[in-house]
Amino acid sequence: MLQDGPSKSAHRTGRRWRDSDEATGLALISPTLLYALALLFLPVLIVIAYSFWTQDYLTIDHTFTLENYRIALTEPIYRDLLARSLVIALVVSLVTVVFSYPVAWFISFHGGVHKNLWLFLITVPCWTSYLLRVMSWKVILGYQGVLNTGLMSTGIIETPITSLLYNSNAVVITLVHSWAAFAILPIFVSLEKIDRSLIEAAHDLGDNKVMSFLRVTLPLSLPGVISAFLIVMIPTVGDYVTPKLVGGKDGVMIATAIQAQFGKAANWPLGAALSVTTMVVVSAMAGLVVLALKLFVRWIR
Amino acid sequence: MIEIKAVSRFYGIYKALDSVTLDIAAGEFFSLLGPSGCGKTTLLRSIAGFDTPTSGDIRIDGQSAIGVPPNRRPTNMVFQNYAIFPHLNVAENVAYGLKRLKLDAQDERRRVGDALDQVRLSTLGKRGAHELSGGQRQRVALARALVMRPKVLLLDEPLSALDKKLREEMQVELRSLQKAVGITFVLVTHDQYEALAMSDRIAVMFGGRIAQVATPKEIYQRPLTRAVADFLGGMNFMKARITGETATDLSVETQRFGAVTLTKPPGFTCGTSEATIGIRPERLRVLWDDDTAPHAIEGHVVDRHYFGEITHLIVNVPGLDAPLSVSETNNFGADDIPVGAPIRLAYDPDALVALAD
Amino acid sequence: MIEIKAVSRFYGIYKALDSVTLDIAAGEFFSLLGPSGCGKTTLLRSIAGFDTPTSGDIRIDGQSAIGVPPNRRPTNMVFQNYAIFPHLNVAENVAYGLKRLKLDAQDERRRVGDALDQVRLSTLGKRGAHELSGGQRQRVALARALVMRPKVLLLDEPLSALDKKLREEMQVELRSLQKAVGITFVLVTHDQYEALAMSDRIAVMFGGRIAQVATPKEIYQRPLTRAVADFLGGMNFMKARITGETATDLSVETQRFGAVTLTKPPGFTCGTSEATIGIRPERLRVLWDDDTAPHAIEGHVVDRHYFGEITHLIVNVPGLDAPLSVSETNNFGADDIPVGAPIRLAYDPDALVALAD
Amino acid sequence: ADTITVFDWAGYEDPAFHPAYVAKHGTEPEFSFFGDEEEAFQKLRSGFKADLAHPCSQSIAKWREAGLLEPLDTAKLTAWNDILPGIAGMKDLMTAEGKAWFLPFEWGNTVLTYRTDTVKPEDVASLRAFADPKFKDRVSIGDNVDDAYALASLAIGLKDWTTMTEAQFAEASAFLRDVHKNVRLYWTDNTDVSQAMASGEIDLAWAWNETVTTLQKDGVPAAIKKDTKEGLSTWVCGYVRLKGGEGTEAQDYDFLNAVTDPAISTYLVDAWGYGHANGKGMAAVDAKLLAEKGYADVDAFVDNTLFQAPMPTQMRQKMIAEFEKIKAGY
Amino acid sequence: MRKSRWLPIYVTVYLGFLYLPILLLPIFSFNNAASTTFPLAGFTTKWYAALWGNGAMLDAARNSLFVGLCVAILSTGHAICAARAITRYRFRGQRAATGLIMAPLFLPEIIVAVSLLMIVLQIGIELSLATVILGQTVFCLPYAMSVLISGFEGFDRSLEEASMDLGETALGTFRRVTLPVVAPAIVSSLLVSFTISLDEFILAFFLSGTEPTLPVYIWGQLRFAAKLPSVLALGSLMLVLSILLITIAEFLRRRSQRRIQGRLANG
Ligand SMILES: Nc1ncnc2c1ncn2[C@@H]1O[C@H](COP(=O)(O)OP(=O)(O)OP(=O)(O)O)[C@@H](O)[C@H]1O
Ligand SMILES: Nc1ncnc2c1ncn2[C@@H]1O[C@H](COP(=O)(O)OP(=O)(O)OP(=O)(O)O)[C@@H](O)[C@H]1O
Ligand SMILES: [Mg+2]
Ligand SMILES: [Mg+2]
Repeated sequence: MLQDGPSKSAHRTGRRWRDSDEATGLALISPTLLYALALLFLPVLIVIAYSFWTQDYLTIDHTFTLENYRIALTEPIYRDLLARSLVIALVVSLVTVVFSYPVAWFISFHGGVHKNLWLFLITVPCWTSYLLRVMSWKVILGYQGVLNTGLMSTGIIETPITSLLYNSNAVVITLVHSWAAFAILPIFVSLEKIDRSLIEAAHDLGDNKVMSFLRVTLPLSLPGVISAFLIVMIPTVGDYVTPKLVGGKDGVMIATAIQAQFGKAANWPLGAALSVTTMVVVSAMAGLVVLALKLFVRWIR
Repeated sequence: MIEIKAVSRFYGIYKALDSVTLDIAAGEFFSLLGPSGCGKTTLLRSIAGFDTPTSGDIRIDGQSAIGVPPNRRPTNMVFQNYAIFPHLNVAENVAYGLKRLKLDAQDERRRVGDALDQVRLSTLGKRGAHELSGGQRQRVALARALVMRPKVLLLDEPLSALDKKLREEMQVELRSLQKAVGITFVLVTHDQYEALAMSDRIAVMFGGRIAQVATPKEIYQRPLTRAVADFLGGMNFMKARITGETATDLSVETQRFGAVTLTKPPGFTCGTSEATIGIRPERLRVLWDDDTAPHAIEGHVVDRHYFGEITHLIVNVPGLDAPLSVSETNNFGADDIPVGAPIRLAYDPDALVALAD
Repeated sequence: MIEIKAVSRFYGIYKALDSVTLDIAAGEFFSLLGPSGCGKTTLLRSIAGFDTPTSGDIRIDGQSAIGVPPNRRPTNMVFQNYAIFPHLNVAENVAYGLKRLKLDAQDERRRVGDALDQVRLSTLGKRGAHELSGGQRQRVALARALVMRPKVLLLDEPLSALDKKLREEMQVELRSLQKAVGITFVLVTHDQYEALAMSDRIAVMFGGRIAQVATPKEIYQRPLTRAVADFLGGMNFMKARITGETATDLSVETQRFGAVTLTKPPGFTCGTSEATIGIRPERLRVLWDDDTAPHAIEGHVVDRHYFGEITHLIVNVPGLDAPLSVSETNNFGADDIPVGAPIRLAYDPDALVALAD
Repeated sequence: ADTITVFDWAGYEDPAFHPAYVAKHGTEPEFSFFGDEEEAFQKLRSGFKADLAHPCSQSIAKWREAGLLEPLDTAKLTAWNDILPGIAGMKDLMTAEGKAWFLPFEWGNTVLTYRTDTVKPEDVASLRAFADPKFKDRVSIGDNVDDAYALASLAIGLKDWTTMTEAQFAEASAFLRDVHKNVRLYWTDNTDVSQAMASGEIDLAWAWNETVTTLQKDGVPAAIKKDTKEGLSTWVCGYVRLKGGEGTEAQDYDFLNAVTDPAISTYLVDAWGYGHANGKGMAAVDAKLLAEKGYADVDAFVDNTLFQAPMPTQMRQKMIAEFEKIKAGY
Repeated sequence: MRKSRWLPIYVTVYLGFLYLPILLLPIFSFNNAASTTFPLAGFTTKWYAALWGNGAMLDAARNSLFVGLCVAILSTGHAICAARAITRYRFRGQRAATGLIMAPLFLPEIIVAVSLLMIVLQIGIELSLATVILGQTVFCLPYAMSVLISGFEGFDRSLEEASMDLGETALGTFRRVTLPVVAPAIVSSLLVSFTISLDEFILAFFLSGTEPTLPVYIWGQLRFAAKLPSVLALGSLMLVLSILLITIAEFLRRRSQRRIQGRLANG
């Protein structure tokens, strides 16, 4: 993958390979890469290897088998869980990105000299323990929670709404809340780089605010949107704590199942196979989302 | 078409525009001229709607434009820094504004093609924005505005990155476009020749204020102030003693150009005993060998600058405070006159102008 | 000082530089002239080290510079797009390169102050990079390079955003700086006058190739090809029948300018029966009333363009393929000759040149 | 090392649990914390070294079979013989394969807990109430397989789950599926369930006895029902010695003896709401306090309880797999 | 750009959404009941007193802050190099390298944790906060990378060229031009990594020895409902502390700015 040696183009220009783009790039990335390689090579290997083995209670059988993948792919429970996880992850990331974008926009365009202050303001809520935030949401969304009490005292509802907590809605709300900062930051970063005169030029050519946003600002901030999407979506698929805490009966997601296999159920191979399957499906979906975003942006212009 | 009324613009305490008042007629080719940093771009941006004046009013087509967003103004602008969309190629950049008009594809393609032809870029339609040279970028910016056929076209130094030949072609193109379609042009330029050659009227600005608004010929031949005269081409200045003064005229006695009567510029401080008068270098003509002229002065060449088409001679005339600058086409051999040679210069007394300070 | 040897640069299959060979002497003021997109910036970037030629060699001070990073070359560059550091103010931008020299604070401040003075920005030292007008940015870029006093200064259209007066001041400044410190200048410009006025030598480029390298006067008066002649100011072209041909000379018979013998330009295709000859508009002089001249032709005015200092007359001469363009200073009243009036033009047969295609 | 490392639940580093140890050695032992036994198990299996650990009854077998444990020398344990008889009677818990492995420390009950303002005691006379459609969406049971199958076993009338047959397993699972229809949430920890109950989210829970203590203290109208037809369940946690610990054996035993000292009992019951495994200690605790905390007649409940004794691993694995499915709605 | 009327309103509502759950923490931390329900049971400061007595939890909080800071700096530092290499240079294996660095985003955390623990123990490193930092850094890399890649993408290269041209070395250019210009991305990356580390549990659990981080400790505490209020008190304290810190930082920034401006006015 990373063999060195002079490249063809370097020969032609007569430059030493040491000075080439390739060498500089490799030199720059190598500390990080070596670090990741040292620490991540084994995990990756383990996941892949385990997924082809079998386990009986405490002992691992090292004969190659595809049985785990058969189970992972055909058992309706895993299929449904995967589907549910993907839907939730998609909804969460979509909602997070859509609702966070204006805030990122606001900070970048109207933040003035206080931009860093704003960024801190956005992330401070995440600095209290995650468990406490979840607990707070339970207090807010609960049967006699802040929301229900509020609504009842204003007379909008008679009896407490029970569909607020312990279902997918609660999972989505809690996740959106905890990932908000992670969506705002990359979008903010890419908005910061946009040359403001480009937006002026778009206005000048007849676009109203919405159109100039769709045709100039959005395409130019796409890298940020994409990274926000991925940062939110991928970990969400792998999250098992939030669903467990606020998801109630619906709270089982694929990650819960994977976690159980690595934990109590003590079936690492099945867990590994489920992980690999999930990984592939999630990557594919992430790719699709990125593609869809790019197509959308292309189509709009 | 465009009325600018006492518009001021502060950046903090810095006054970029200082109560500017201007009327630009529909279909007029209007140029803004002035030194770097005098507020030209600021004024243009105020007209386009990107900048809101701190005070004053801007009316377009009789309606106040304050508060009207740029996209609802009948203006299009060519930005000084081009503002090419980096995510679009050349043709897409040019087609940007058209997309909203929902033309059919063929129509749109034709208009984009025409605009690219006008700026001589028809072969580069598929180039990415970052694969262009400086001049090519500028032409894309120009095409992008031209293709919109706006009522008012605001051009912020649209040709500054082009070589003279191409610039002249573009000037002709712009001029003919304007005549054909009747667009109002407001051109910011730092190139006097461009302004003189293309404009119906020119406004000269200094430090956020308008110094003079007039037709090219008038502003060139009858500049009101020393600064305007100096800014628009060279001018030989000298002091003259005032011998008589009426409401409109000024009789002065000069060191070498005799006694003349000149039009008094508005803004001239009355009651002073001295006036500044000036004569353009090209209004001084070298007298060869036996040539004679009714009005002539003598001196000798102290320096010489070659400019291809013309040569500038710096001539020391005894009795004058400063050497005279003379511009002469190179048809006789002005470029060969040796430094130090004696020289005789003919002039027309009508070429002298009195200037306010 | 700088030897450019058969340098080519491809962008994909597009040839931005096509085996360019040039020698630039130490202390020389060298200009690159050419139409937009001809490869000037690319060549300059190759010298500075930002772009590696696809083939060929660049030697600076006798050493091959291929592979030497820009910071280890004795060159400094003024970028066409300025490249002002957005996070630094004006003074910090200018001081950027000095920081590495570890001067004492006072020395540094003095040098920065001097450079800002040179570009007339001494009052704006504390301004942020985004609070500048276009011309001010350009001057910051210039000051940032000047302050370094490099051996070689590469200037990519360094004065394009400045008005004429300021540009001329800057030209004088650059010129005197060069004389005082002995810097080698390589200037890219699209302004012929600038190139003619300032340069020791000029290279004219077309489409990635060098068309001619010569002193300003030579290149203006003896252009080798039609393209060079056309690019550097106007030229009246006409066909002439070849009546005799030696190794160096060409005898031709023209329609209206009689039979003349001209120097044969290198690259002239031998053995053809027709040659292109040309005469500059300013080498044609209007004959007034009773004036006479040994060589004259007659025609009538079909158009007139006013340029302040000079007027261009377009004169139709029967028997010529195209009307002649005549440039005349406005001292006699060329700007008042009515369109349609008959006119007589004097010329000097020496002003005619033969051109390769 | 001059001190031992105890791999423990967070909170158990409480110095009041081992005053004797500190008195003798002058320093606190080192603590390393876990929040979940399964993760603790994985960490130990990966090679993490500590001297003592604090698992609960259900994990013992697994830990032992994985070879993580060091047998105990009962002679060095002062309280070994004072362990409450009910706990000491659990099969395969303290001793197995003829060796001692586990020294119980604290225990509690999992018991039907309900809100007295919305639920009448007669409605919950049987544990089958958990599956009663009347309580749809008003029920919570623990998100842990032991408590869940303890409930199910009791509901189908089985008190000793180590003898569970296939048919009984199927019946128990079916019961849990019925319960699942009623479940609003599977609680993960005590905080979870007490908050849900306090906020009126649920009316009925299969919860630890400390839950109701917390709730009553806050004035929430909640009660436990120990005398359901089927009874309740008892769980127990305690200390084991780990292989490869770097502390000295003497220190290990000093710590073990310190935590099972009868003097600890009152503090454990009062401040933490758990029962102490030392029978003598419990007997010495003020009766009023015991009653207040729900440990009134320590001996009486033994008859009506399902002890969460270690069960054959195969059955347990099946339960785990089945419970995962049940929770997911399958 | 004129301000729209709706945007500030929206941002306010959004901030409300972000802060609503957080503001409940201080409220309940003074509530005289163990369960977090309305109506409130009365005012008390006993939870704070209890917290004060809970040295282990305070230690855990301190450990978490330390780990968070180190992880933020380390992973951002690493990610700066990597993101720069990926956006600026083309080299073979680029995709594979990116994939590997991004892998923790996709891998089940427990596997990463278990295998890291095995590696660490194999090498014979003592488990400590350092090992936690080691592990969390690799875990935070993908997040830092995504933020920084969007920061480095489309960076105006001529700025770096100008710097090189003025004699600055590649490294100096990076420090004096590139970093300041992408400062927003760096700040964001630091914030993201810090935040992730602060809540990360599995790696922190597996890789810590006898010094737990806050999540490890709190997860264990939640077994006891009665301990919750102390955790709430701690959460509130941390909230107050971070807001205090930011206020001080902002105050200092303004003062130094005023001083600079003062100098300008004098000089
Ligand atoms: N990255 C690139 N990819 C493809 N073509 C390019 C790229 N950069 C420049 N070119 C092309 O190379 C040619 C030479 O560009 P260069 O910038 O050297 O022109 P120039 O002479 O400086 O023109 P100008 O006077 O307009 O600045 C142009 O036609 C340009 O379109
Ligand atoms: N954002 C700003 N903050 C402070 N001063 C500014 C700002 N923008 C422009 N200026 C100043 O306002 C004055 C007018 O700027 P403007 O851009 O209108 O000049 P200009 O006439 O277009 O000059 P040029 O010919 O150099 O482009 C300049 O002195 C400039 O420094
Ligand atoms: Mg401007
Ligand atoms: Mg260029």
